[in-house]
Amino acid sequence: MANPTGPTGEALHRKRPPHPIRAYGDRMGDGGVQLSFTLPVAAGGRAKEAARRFAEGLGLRSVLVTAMEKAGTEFTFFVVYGRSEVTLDFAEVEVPEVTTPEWTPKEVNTLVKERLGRRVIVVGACTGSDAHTVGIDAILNMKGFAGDKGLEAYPWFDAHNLGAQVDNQALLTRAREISADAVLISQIITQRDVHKENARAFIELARREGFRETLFLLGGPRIDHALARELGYDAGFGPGTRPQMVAGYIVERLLARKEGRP
Amino acid sequence: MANPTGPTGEALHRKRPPHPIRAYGDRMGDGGVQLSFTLPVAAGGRAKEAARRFAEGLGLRSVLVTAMEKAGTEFTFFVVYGRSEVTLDFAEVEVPEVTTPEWTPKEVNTLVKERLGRRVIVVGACTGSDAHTVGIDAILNMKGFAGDKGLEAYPWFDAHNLGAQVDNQALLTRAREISADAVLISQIITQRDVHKENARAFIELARREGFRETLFLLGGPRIDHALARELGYDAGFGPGTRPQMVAGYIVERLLARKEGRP
Amino acid sequence: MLLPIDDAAVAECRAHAMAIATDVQRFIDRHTTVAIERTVLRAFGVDGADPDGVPLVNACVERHRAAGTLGRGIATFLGRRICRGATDAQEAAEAIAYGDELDDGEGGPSTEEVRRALIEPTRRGIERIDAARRHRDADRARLGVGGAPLKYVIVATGNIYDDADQARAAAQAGADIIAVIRSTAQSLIDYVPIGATTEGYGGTWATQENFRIVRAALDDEQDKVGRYLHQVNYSSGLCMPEIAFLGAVERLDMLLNDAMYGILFRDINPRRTLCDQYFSRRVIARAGITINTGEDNYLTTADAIDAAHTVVASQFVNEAFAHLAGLPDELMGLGHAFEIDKSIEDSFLLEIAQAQLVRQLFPRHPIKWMPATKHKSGDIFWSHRVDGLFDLVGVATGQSIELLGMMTEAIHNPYLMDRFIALKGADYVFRACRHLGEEINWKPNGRVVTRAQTVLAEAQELLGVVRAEGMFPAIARGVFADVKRPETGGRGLAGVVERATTYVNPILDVLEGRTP
Amino acid sequence: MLLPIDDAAVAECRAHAMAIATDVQRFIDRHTTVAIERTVLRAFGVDGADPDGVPLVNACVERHRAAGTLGRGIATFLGRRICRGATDAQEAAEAIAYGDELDDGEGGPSTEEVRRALIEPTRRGIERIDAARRHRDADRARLGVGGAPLKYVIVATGNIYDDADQARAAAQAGADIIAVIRSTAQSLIDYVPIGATTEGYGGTWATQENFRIVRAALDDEQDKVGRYLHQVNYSSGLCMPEIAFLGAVERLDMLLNDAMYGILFRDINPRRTLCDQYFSRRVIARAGITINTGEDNYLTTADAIDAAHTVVASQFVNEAFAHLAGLPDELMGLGHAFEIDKSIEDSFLLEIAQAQLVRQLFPRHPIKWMPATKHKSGDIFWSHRVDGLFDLVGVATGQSIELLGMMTEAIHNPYLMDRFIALKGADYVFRACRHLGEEINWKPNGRVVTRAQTVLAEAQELLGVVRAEGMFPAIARGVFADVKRPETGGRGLAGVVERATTYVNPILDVLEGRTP
Ligand code: B12
Ligand code: B12
Ligand SMILES: Cc1ncc(COP(=O)(O)O)c(C=O)c1O
Ligand SMILES: Cc1ncc(COP(=O)(O)O)c(C=O)c1O
Repeated sequence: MANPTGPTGEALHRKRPPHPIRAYGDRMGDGGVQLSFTLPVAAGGRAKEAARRFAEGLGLRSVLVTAMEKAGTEFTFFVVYGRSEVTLDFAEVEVPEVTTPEWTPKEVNTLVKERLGRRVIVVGACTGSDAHTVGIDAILNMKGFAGDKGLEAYPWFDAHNLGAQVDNQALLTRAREISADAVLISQIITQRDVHKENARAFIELARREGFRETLFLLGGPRIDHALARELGYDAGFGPGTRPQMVAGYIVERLLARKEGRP
Repeated sequence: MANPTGPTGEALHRKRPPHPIRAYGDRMGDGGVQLSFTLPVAAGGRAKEAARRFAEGLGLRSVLVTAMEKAGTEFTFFVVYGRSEVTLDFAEVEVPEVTTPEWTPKEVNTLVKERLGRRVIVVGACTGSDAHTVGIDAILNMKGFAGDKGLEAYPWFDAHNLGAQVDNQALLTRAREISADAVLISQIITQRDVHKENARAFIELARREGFRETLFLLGGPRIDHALARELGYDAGFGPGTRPQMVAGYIVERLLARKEGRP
Repeated sequence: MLLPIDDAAVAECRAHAMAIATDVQRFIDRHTTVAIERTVLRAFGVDGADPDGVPLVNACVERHRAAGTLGRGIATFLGRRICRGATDAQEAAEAIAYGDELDDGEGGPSTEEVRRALIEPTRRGIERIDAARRHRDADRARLGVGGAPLKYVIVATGNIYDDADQARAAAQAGADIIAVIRSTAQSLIDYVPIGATTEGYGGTWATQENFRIVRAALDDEQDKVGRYLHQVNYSSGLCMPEIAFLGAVERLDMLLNDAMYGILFRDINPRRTLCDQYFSRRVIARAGITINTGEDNYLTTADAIDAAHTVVASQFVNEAFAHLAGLPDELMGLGHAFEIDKSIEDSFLLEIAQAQLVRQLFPRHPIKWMPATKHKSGDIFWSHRVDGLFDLVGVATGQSIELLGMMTEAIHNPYLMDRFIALKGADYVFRACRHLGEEINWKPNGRVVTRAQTVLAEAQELLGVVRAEGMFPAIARGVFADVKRPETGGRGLAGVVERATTYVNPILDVLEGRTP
Repeated sequence: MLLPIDDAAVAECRAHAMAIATDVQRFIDRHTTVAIERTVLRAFGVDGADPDGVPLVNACVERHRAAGTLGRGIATFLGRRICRGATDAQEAAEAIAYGDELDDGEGGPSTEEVRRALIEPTRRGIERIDAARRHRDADRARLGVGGAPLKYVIVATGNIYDDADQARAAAQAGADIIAVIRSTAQSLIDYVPIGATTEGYGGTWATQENFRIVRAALDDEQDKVGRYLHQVNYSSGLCMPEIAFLGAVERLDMLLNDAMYGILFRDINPRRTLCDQYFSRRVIARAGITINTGEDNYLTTADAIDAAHTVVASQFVNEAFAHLAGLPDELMGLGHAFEIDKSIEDSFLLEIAQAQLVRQLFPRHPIKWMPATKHKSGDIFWSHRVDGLFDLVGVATGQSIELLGMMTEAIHNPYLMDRFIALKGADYVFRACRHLGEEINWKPNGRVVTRAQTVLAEAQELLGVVRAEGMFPAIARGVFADVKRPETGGRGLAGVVERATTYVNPILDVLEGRTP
């Protein structure tokens, strides 16, 4: 069984040798990319030329407008191929990633029982006007996700799922009532950044209400750890998250705190 | 019956009111575009971040990496959406376009008979190592294209189709032998710009060999009038060209010359 | 294509479903709701809002609800005001809403007088529905309707003017049906906003003015494209009957209309929305609008293989509800979907079995065939391919209304180009496979036949169980969509009011075929 | 899926085809070609080139051709040099090519002595083929082969090292078969280039070293992915038998091998390439390589509906040619394609009919199913959808080898991502429709059945006509692919040489089953 050690937040920036990369079409370094878009003009020779210039405006060279389709009297749809000259140094690309211990549910339960000595209390909801519960259900409910049971199924967890369209205030009130160790928030609808606004508003409210110790986890198809951190959460979880990862993360954090690790 | 008048080459640059346009995703001006590409790195958090930065390198904002797929151990395929800030003034977009008179085959024949008074002689081929004859056949052969008969079917045309893989020199020799009014060249293969090189070489050879009067037409799926002009041809014809358009163009040019029009 | 299906099993399903629905209908017939009463006011021509945007119909109804007198029907009070001298319904309603005193219903005029006073407003209200229907019928007869499956796409910019532009573009690209998706959570608000709107999340507000704007665009466009263009909006939610009425008079062609959707996916109180649904469907039947039901949604929360029979069972119940509300089969766009996990072997066979089963069980119904949504991914190329097989099943099994899949389903509300790509793709598949359905006989006792028979048998069994326990308890224990909704939970229960013996509702009288 | 097909008609097609092929075979048996003779030298172990890159085998053969003595077989002259003291074939060949004097074949040693001198070189040459075959068989047995349809993709970067990288990536993404497309117009050059190459147009040069590089990459990769990986290259063209031999010893799994392709699409002389084809197929049969024929190409120049029967007729003839060259059915990857104009109603039904017909006519043959190419467009989304239906037909009709369609077919040689997208899409369709074929019975006398029967009847009639007129005249009058090729036109006729009565070719003797 792995030992809960080391930092769980951002990976450390290690020094790597330079590693320049470009897009790969058919040969290393050719920069080949595909693009599609609509321009609000009628199809025709000038529209096609506009599409070409548009692609050049994005820095593409050897632009090939391979399709020009009338999508409406005043809208034209284009498919374009071109070569980009953008070169990145992959060695410098670094992202904060959540480190989730690779513990089985059984290991998690044993750890909680033996090292924490009390049940872990979590509460989750899909907040705001968002009614997409499938994601939070996958994490919290018995049924789980892709064959991996949800936190409800863990004997040493006490999991509360408030469901959809839950008000930020209502969620916090409930978290206080049950003395939750972790609050899990799911945000699926992202149009015009509604997820960010709502998620940020929740944290502000929590700070105002004096929440200090509670772990705040954010999840959803457009969430990643970096964004969650930016919005003030402890961790973020994106598509494909399995309940096990979440359980592991929470327990690791609680143990670290209890045992005075960072 | 329309009269063969006016300039047939580049359309005149008319002054238009400014007309700024951006890509249209879901709302006017939002700049929404779709992009896909491969980066030569293994899939993972850093690869995804690299994809995001790559898209930013193309000037996109609100970048969403919607798919990251392992296309090989060291290749990752991405689908990305983002907003581009490129704005074009559509009023300034101008392209040279071939003006092809809207004459029916019957009208073309009558014009040749009555105003030229002799048969028009054309010779065509798919040149270089290119063996794609379907395009040139569509223009020259009886069968034609999309229900529109080829030049062979015109009583007042004398059409020679030399087929595929024809050497530039051989084509010119033949053109001289039959005193061709127009030479039609098809170029389909475009890898590493082989079509441009070969097409340009043909014109250089023709100039060296003293061809002055003959019309040179270039066609193919990646040819447009602008490119053909650039390569030294009288006109260029792209995808969807119908034989009628070609016949009309040639006759209009011959009449113009005979009648001293530009 | 025909699957061998046991007629007796089908008949038993229908019998169970009618028993289930009739049981609920007894509840419905004893109750009214704030939304129903607001609809009555709208039918009488009451319109407008106070400076805060609270619609007059809400103010009226709320006042009587708070006073505990709504059980007599808002028509009672409106009629009384007219008898007492209000020049028209609007003035009467204003008096009810903003007047100093609230009529307690005691004393004259007599019910007889009240009823008489309402005859003309009732006639005019119904005539607005009938006129809209005649208008639509004439347009359809003149222009003709596209071939089946009809191509249905959504627009959802949030701005009604962008929606109208995109609706036109979609029509130009081949769409037959344009649905304007509502702003997220509009179904949870207990009033209908007013006027043209340009800000919405994930969709555009459903308002009478917005309906008009889109209809005008389609009226204009349909002459150009030479085929009738349909407009769709959503009525499920707390304002179901009101939106149905607004849709009826604004010539909407289809309405998403399903209490079960509201209960399961919006946590709307079951009693409330089932009452609302009944009244809304009476309006819809009169208007000749096609309903779209939402069984397809069950497969987003429940597994599409395990829960396939719950979709079929629910369709039978929904059919029974619709029959009880006077809707003919020809207006029932029962919903189902291509939602099986795409990684499963032979998923295509299971999808075909389900699609063909539903087609055969509901042969005269304009079945609404929904695309894959949950098992889509951000890989648009893969998703587009999934939609290709979906289109093939749609045309091969002869679905009536096909909501085209979008390759960006897992990403965003469709871009204009996404819709174009979907329409062009569907055109190809529909044409290339035009007569595929006629060509195929399924292997007897093969995978497809067996699957269809199994689903039907499971549906039959489930309907028997639900009939025994009752619809409300079944919903409460999570039979549908794996979602549990108790009879007295959810939003809007306070808006359900028992009808008094003196309940007056002349609009309902006409819709139910009585002389008011 | 089975279509009712008239066995008698099929038998008659085969009889016609065998008569047609036998007639041509009489010509073949009386001739040899420069390419055949070069192959003989290669089999004897002759290798290398002069400083200008002219291969030694070319120099040898050309010298005797120019001298008019090639009709005795290059083996005669090689054997004579060995008898006269050359230490091995290589030295003998160098003497032939660069020696001051050219042997005119007069005087000793005797034919008997020559033959004896060649026994050991012949044995070693054949053993190289046999050893490669054993190696391949062992690898296939150890690793197993992917399920049908096998997923076939092309790589064509021009640079063999990029090709190898992309071949690996394709295998990781699910490909079973990797074809390295040849550089444009390699088929027209009358020698095989040497060494690893990094510059090609539209493809990569076919060289022995390039075959090795890709095979090594696949050998390495197949252990990681846990299934056997196939390599394909092209032998049609002026070097057909030589490439067949190089492919045989380098363990290629499939070779595009079709004289008709060279004649119609490359304007190679019919006599020349039919002779070459025969010898190449003898080598291929010995090597256990699967041929891929090119009838699919006919539908790029001729219409896929009108000319469907020409594909079938040509397949029967190709089968007969292959049988005459000793190839078993199990090695005949006859080609056909999904090339019907996509704008035609019911095109999908016609495609299914054709695919299933071909499947049934050639039941043991590893049929090669080609995607739409001509009716693709630069709209990659639309093209990708077309490929989805293509994949469906492929799995439903049980095609053996499926060349995956590329959404960028109308644009460029596939990008790495295009291949990935195609493989992922095919995986979905193959899995989702795994047993679809088993489930379907076609409506008797329906569109599909009628179409298949019509195509077969037309093919039968055409074969009768071609039998009467002869294959060369039929090709000359444009029966196939709408392309006319006269018997004495095209490239390479000068390389055809009548065999002398004293013709010696011990390699052919072994391949034809005689003791050399
Ligand atoms: C199912 C679904 C619905 C169902 C929801 C049922 C339900 N009870 O959840 C119904 C049919 C009701 C529905 C309705 C609507 N939907 Co919807 N829906 C979807 C759909 C098809 C699938 C979502 C899903 O279930 N995914 C599966 C789950 C398992 O994945 P997940 O949510 O990403 O969760 C995983 C991870 O992200 C993570 N995770 C998620 N949350 C959390 C939280 C924590 C703490 C952690 C640790 C992890 C975690 O773990 C999960 C397991 O790995 C998507 C399209 C799609 N394919 O994505 C559209 C989609 C999300 N819906 C959309 C819209 C617009 C709506 C509506 C607003 C439409 C309308 N105007 O009417 C309505 C209203 C709903 C509302 N107010 O929220 C849009 C959102 C657009 C956007 N980007 O903003 C989408 C993308 C469709 C589209 N292209 O338009 N929808
Ligand atoms: C048919 C075809 C073939 C046939 C050709 C048969 C024949 N006799 O023509 C065969 C099977 C032989 C073939 C072989 C090869 N092909 Co090819 N082929 C195609 C295919 C599928 C269709 C081309 C076609 O017929 N289009 C239909 C005609 C009507 O359209 P068109 O040519 O554009 O012509 C129209 C206009 O452009 C215009 N026009 C054209 N020429 C002219 C000339 C004049 C004067 C005028 C006025 C107008 C005009 O009018 C026509 C009617 O509107 C394309 C893919 C595609 N879908 O485009 C690949 C394609 C062109 N082939 C390709 C390749 C690489 C090859 C090979 C080199 C592959 C190989 N390495 O083995 C070989 C070798 C051929 C060679 N040396 O040239 C590539 C080219 C890549 C590139 N961009 O360079 C393509 C794009 C496929 C791909 N994605 O890889 N091919
Ligand atoms: C029957 C039905 N009603 C309504 C809706 C949408 O409702 P809302 O506007 O509440 O999101 C749907 C969406 O799928 C539906 O299926
Ligand atoms: C049978 C056959 N041989 C060869 C080729 C390719 O030959 P080349 O290298 O001459 O282009 C093809 C291409 O389609 C083919 O079908």
